[in-house]
Amino acid sequence: MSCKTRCPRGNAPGLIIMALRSLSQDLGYFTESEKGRQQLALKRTVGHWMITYGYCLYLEGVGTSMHPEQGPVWDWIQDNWRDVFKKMGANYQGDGPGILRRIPEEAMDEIREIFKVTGGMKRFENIEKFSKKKAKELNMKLDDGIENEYFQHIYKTNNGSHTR
Amino acid sequence: MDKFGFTISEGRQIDYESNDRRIAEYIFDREPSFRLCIECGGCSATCTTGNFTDFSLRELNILIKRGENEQVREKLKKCMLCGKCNLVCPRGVNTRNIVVLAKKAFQKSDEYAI
Amino acid sequence: MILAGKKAVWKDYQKEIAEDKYYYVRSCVRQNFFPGSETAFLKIMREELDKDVYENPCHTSCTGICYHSDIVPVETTMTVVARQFALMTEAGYENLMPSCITSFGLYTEILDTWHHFPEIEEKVRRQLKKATGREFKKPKNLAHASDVIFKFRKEIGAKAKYKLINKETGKPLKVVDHIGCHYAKMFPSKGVGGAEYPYVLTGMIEEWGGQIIDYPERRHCCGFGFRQYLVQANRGFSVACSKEKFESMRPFKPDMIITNCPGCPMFLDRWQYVINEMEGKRYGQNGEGIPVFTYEEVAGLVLGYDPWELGLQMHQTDCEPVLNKIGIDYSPEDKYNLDISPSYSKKHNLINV
Amino acid sequence: MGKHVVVIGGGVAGLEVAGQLSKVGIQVSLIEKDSKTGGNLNKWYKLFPDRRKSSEVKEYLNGITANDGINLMTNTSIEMFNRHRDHFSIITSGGRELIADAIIVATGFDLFKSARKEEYGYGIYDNVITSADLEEMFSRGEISLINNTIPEKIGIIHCVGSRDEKVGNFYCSKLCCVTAVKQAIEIREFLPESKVFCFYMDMRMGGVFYEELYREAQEQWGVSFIRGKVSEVSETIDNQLLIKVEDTLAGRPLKMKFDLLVLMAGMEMSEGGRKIAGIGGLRTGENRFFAANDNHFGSNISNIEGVFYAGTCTAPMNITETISHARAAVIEVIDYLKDSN
Repeated sequence: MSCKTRCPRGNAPGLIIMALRSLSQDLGYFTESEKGRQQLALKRTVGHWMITYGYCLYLEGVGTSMHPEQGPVWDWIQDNWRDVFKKMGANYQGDGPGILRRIPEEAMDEIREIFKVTGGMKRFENIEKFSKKKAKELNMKLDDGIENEYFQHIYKTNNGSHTR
Repeated sequence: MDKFGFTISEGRQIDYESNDRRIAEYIFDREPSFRLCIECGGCSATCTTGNFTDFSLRELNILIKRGENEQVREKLKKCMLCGKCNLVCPRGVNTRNIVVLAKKAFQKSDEYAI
Repeated sequence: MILAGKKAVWKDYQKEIAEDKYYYVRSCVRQNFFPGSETAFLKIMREELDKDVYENPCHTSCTGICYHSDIVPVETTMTVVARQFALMTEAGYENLMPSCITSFGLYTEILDTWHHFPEIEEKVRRQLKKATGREFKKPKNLAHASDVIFKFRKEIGAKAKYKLINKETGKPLKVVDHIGCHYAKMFPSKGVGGAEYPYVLTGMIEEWGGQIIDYPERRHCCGFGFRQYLVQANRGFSVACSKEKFESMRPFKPDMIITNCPGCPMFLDRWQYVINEMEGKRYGQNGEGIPVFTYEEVAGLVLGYDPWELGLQMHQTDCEPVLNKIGIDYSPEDKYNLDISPSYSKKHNLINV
Repeated sequence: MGKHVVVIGGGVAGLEVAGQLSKVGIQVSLIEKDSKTGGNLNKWYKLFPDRRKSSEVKEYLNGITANDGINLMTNTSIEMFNRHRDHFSIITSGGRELIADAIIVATGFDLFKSARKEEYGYGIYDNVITSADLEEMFSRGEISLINNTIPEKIGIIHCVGSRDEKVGNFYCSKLCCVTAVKQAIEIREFLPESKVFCFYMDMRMGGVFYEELYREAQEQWGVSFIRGKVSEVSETIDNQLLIKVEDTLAGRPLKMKFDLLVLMAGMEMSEGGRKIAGIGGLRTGENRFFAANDNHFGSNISNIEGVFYAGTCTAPMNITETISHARAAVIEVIDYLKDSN
């Protein structure tokens, strides 16, 4: 969002891009581009964690296979997740306040209800629907989760022509 | 690319200080009118090659001044030297001669020879 | 560099920060990568500064990362944020204090949008009512957690056991401050010191004895960019941003980096590891990396907390160079010791969680 | 005619008005807040488009005002003025009351305070100066950096404080482009080894001989022009100034280092003018300059009968336009005084 600070005519190009991306997902055009197809990767990671746990990131079990750049210390954290977080004063999956607490089910119901009422769920369904259509077109397997061919393809492919 | 699944992207910034501007100096010395260019695009508008390829004489002039020699060397090859651009230039720059001189300049240094 | 010029700019951006009675909302990134920082933050606020900080267990993420990844429509985010306000109103608090910079930017942006388009606020009120039956009042004061630590930097400095000073040379540590993009870049008046020369971290460092470095790429983004990192194919762009910063700060020989956003310390820390692995390049002095800290970690160190309770062992780039320069007495052999029995912490008579 | 007119502001417009009024026998009181007249002209060394010395214009203005028909009151400002049926009563900062038949406001302009454009680092980084600072260096006869060395690479940044919503000035102040070209030539003249780069959004060279000056700057002096609005300036470890800009015509971001940066600050309504507007209830436009009664045939007439405007207090103008505008104000005043008796 550095563009907003600089525009002498008061525009925010970043917001325009966000509006266009929203539109392209609602209309299903996003699967036509390499970057657009990646929306499924986001929906099935941060999107999934949000409506399941109430956190955008819920990283126990998300190791260096998907994120090798996190480095060896992250492997140690993953291997000792509960003890590390207890040492850090977390209330991991516990009731009441605290770090990475378990958010009560009725709170999560409210969140999911908000997603339904405001079109959040609709967009998730859109992303899945058009991705499945594109996967069939590219005849790549796409079933749930992240281990399938289409997901790994969009997660890893970069045609290298983006920085002329 | 191997271990982490990506390569570090290169910046697209023109680093003015580290570019080599001998080609530009060579042209400025032999075609002073080159200084008059106001990058208005009249030449590239009328340019025949520009109509069929991504060649733009206006952009080429700028890349020469900035010392982006790699790109200049590639783009130079597309110019047919027909000289239509000279007729259009509102500042009377001998644009055709700039391309001729640039080609000559590149021939001189073996490292850049076309 | 003429410091008076910067001081004049800082004077223009005085920001109102609540005195007490804060409603704390946690950060997804900080909870996953720097849990020790949030624990230390609450310990400083409640025990050192004896402030009332309330945390409602039913509060959730503000959906910031999903919103900025464009997978969640803006109205969904606005309604979730409205629910956060509702929980705050219900708990009887008015001073919202987010721990995450992206949240702070999002709350600011939403309040500003509602200010200019009241009809959107009305629509969100209806949607929240329909979805959850809740009502809400807008926060009277919105300040980021780093604003609050900035506000009480003198009180913390007064209790300091250590200063950010090199023990041998007696000279102040040279510190690079990195401010999260969503802190002031979208709304300069909402950041202490404005968007060009933010003062929120500089104020802390000056108060605790360090010296701030102004290097050309200071304002450059750390590279998180949400989609640029979350999807492996784009990470080359993300690491390139941090690399741009490291190349630019290297000549200034910084001793450490301090940040106020939860994402930046993780990236500035991990990308040093990746660049070294891929290009064999180190940006610190004598072959080390540049240690990266959250402002809570720095406050904790200054107050004498045990580095391993602060969570410094969770960093990929070793922080020991700074601990040794300041002269903090810590036990290197306990770095990966996960024992939290009282005897362990009594041995260090420091923070016991 | 035995009439008495008070002229507020002793700059180019004020002096011209006073001189012309005294020529036709009208008694003038010229109020100037500084210790001497000349206003912004005093700060300028040479003038575009022909780079004549500003002292020559000063001599002309002193010449036409060197007569006893003008009561010059320096170090004086206006505290209050109000309109009665057939005259104005004006209270000066010295506490004196003046009775006048008409008032001509010629409060001129202030340069935009470049420190407000924080990202350019004026007043924060050592070698970032404004066009006014550069003119002072010209008049002192030396261009040097803070550490007294001679700069080799000099950057000139256009549109500082103009055409910029972020600082609340939407308008173009018209004259910074030609000033930049003039100063670029003067730098090249002073420092033959120097390299000068101008960063512009549009080269607005609309006045007489301006385009010719632009051409001369390129052809004879080798000044480079790069189209792009500089986004920020920062200081490198060896005290050079690094700028970030997009070379929009090459479509690529550009990083360049300079020894000296000159900011072309735009013209704004002067502080004195704003004060007078407040005291007298004079209407100002969205650009905060005095709002003329009519854009085509009423540019000297204010919203209060008997109060007239002259010069850059109504809009950015060069000296030629300022003097013409001042003469037009005198005709309006004479016309007005003729009707009222």
